[in-house]
Amino acid sequence: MVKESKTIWDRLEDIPREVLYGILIISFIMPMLFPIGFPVPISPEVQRWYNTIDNLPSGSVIMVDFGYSGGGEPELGPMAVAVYHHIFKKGGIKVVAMSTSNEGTLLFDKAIAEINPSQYGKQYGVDYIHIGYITGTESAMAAVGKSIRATTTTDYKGTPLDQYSIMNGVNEAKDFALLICYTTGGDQSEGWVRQWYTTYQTPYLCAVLAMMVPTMLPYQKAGQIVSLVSGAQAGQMELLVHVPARGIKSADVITITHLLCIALVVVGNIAYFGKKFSGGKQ
Amino acid sequence: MSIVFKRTLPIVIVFATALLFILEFFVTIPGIDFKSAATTVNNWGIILTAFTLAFGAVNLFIFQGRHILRRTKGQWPFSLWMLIVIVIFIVIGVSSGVSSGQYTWLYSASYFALSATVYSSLGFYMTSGIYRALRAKNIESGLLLIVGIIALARNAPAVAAGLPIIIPWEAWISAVPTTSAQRGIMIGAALGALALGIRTMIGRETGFLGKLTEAEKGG
Amino acid sequence: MFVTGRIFALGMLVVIWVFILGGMELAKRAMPTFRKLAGLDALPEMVGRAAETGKPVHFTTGLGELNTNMASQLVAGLSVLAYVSELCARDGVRIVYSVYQSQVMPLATELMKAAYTSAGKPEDFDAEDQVRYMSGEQFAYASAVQGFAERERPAANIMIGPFYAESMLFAETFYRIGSIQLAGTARGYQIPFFAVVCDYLLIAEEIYAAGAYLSKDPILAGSIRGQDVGKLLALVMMIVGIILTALGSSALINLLKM
Amino acid sequence: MADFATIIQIWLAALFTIWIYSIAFRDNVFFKFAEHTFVGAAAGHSLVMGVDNILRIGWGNFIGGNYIYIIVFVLGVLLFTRYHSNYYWVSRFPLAVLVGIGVGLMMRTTVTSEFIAQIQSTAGMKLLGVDTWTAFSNLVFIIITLSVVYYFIFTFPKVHGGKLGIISTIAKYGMMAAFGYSFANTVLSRFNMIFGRFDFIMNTWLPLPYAMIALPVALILLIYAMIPAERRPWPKTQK
Repeated sequence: MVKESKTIWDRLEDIPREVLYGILIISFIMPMLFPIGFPVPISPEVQRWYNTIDNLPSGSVIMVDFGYSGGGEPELGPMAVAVYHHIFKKGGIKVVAMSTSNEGTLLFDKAIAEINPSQYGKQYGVDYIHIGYITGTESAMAAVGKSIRATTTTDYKGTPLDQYSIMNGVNEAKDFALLICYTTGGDQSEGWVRQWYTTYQTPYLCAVLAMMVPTMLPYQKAGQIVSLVSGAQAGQMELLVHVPARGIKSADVITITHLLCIALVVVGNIAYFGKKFSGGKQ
Repeated sequence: MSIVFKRTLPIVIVFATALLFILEFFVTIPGIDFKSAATTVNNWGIILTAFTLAFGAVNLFIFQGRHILRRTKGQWPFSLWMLIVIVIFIVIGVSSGVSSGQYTWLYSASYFALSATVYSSLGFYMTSGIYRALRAKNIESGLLLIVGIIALARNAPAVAAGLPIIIPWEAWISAVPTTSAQRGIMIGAALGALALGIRTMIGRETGFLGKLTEAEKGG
Repeated sequence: MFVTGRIFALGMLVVIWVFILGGMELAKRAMPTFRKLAGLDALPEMVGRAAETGKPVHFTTGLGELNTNMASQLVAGLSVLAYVSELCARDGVRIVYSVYQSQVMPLATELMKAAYTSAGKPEDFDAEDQVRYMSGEQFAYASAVQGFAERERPAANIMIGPFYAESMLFAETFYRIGSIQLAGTARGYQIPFFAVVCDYLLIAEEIYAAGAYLSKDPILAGSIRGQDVGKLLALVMMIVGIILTALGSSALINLLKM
Repeated sequence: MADFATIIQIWLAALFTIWIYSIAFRDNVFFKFAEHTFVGAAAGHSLVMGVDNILRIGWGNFIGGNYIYIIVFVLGVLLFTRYHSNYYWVSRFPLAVLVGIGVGLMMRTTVTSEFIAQIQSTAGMKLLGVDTWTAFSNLVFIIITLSVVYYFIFTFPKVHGGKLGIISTIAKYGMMAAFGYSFANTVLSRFNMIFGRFDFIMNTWLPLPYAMIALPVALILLIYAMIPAERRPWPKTQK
């Protein structure tokens, strides 16, 4: 076997993955150690989401699905928190939450601890509530749409729903002015279109992982979703609501690491074409 | 008789249940209360699904239990640990409840951290994938690459702020080619899902029956 | 009697039902002909390359179980496995199938044995070496497959079935070791990774078509025929609707809203 | 200062995070430990949430006077006959109810939300009476949607023959652009998740006492665990 001498292009193409990972880790850590404070432009979908909530008449009731799993918390958690801030700041809106993800109730507790609703004078059971994780995903959505009390008689802590004033006169999909879903699963984001929008025409705001946005776009185009945002846009929501938190903090890191990706694509292609044109074909 | 009972009856149940939900949605027949029937069955389904949530743990007990009994080299201590973790979760979760402080502690210390990390670790592979594989080999991959770079640039908040020209580009890519291609795929997939539903209802898709005996396969 | 706003939908459901059942009935009499699938056409070439280099072919059907809604993707993957096994048996190439679902093992062994038999080389099939149970856990499975890839450096890698987060991992690993790759999945989130990395691609519904075509199962092929008629109907409705909209009429849209 | 239980929780979460990340470099025993913990925790958590639903919803309905729920409990228990080698078929009856609900709920709405609504939205796109740019965008949109639907027609080979092949080419270009967009978005998602973990390590764990010392120790141990046993400087393994 003849040992071929490696050209510079070969070497460039064969950078060990450990080196690539090392560079990636550094580009995550550096902006965290030395924050730059890059600007963040607001995109139209986030603005539309904000306006939808802003235009809700006082006394409206919203259904919120904590449908994300712990894996997606870094992305969707900040969005959920920012939107709660907005709703509580605006006032006069009741928020009933449920979960189609089995981690939802625990993540709800995390979000509420971050929001601290008492700073807005909001109380559990009066202004907001969580009726628990309900199994079955689409079956759960359909069941709750028909009748909450026929599905579950208690909140997530096991206290009967009728002991909470927020639940007075709230029992089915028609009682809700708006549906919000935060999710890491296509079954959830699409399920709500099928089980609530298609059945009851409830206006629907949907926040998903950025990677899920493309498959959800046709629903937005067809008017089945009022606004479709990715959790990665939480920073923009925080800016609109004036409660800067985790979302905005990631802006520097995301910028630097994305620039790294673009650089990697460019270098990778230079190596590829360099090899091709220097006659290094196999 | 036996095959009818074991194989045909479940399919009849599937058909009848599915039909109930379809009828409830589309028609109203005076004198027949589809809605309350469907509501009841729907709520039954939720409880039944709750029972199925135990399958994962039972499967692991059976499968990992085998490793432990056989003392599979390099594996059985891990299998044992896995079963211990399951037991810890069950004991704390059932005895003190899922909204208790103890359970929240357990969840945050293990499952939450682990699942967040496991899924994020794919970001590393993506980086080397981007470096090695995102190549303009032909028109198709070139298109993918150009769109990918524009979207990457737009997703970096500061790049979008400093180079605002890419904001409308990305918006167009998202609203026109991406949405339209996804819509085409969606229409096809909807027909596929409906066809699957129909095959299931008429007993031509029997995966849910589990293992079939030779006689049942012939049926 | 009928709920307003849902009448057209009910009608459509009935029409699709008729298409699918009709397709199945017709397929029992004569199998429909399929269009060329670029991905499938590449298979003989991929196996041929493995024969030249003397390296194995690797096959995986991803995750998912036979008793869930991922079953149809898994079944499609297994149909392709049977076909590739026959190609490999004929060219004297070793094919290794990495198994995730223990319940699939006996089924896959049967399929591959039958393929080797129909190629006239039943003695070449070594079930223990060629049908390998890697693990029933996602990342353990992924790292076992990665380990296999790095040790044996297969000339070709074929991935068809329901893939999850491990898709990128597989595609990147096999790319790095220089395997020529064919990948297909109907799980929308994973298709982009395969599109980026793999040489040949079966996009979404194409894997069902590939499975039905190769298995010659009249139920599956007929079902696809029925769906195709549904797609033609969708195309006609969209084109008519666009023309009517351009002419200022919303007749079709009103009909759809019925 | 956080209480002791919280400190332990943070330490555990931090170590698990580092151990899981180590797989990106090489397989090792710490990763294996963390992974098995993950799988066990997922199964345990899922079971616990199932019990929560059975008690909170099922039992709640039962003692609320809905005695018919006793049937559901029996059916639920019957689901577990799937593990019995002779009576596995009994589990098919409750499973059939579940499958029937799923299929019914899916079919009745999919036909509207993913088929008719999409056709309707495409059919309503204007090519005339709008500005040139919108008309152009709508035209591109319509062409790609139609050609992608066309691309997935399999059993009429004639529609793809000859010059008509161009339609499939357009469809492929459209889909490739869509995949490029999805790919970039996935990068964003995954990087956001990595940021979440790094943020936790750097701003929650490292400020704790001794964490700064523990981090390098943990990393050295990890690197050691990644070296194959026979090549480790210590302990020497016999060949």
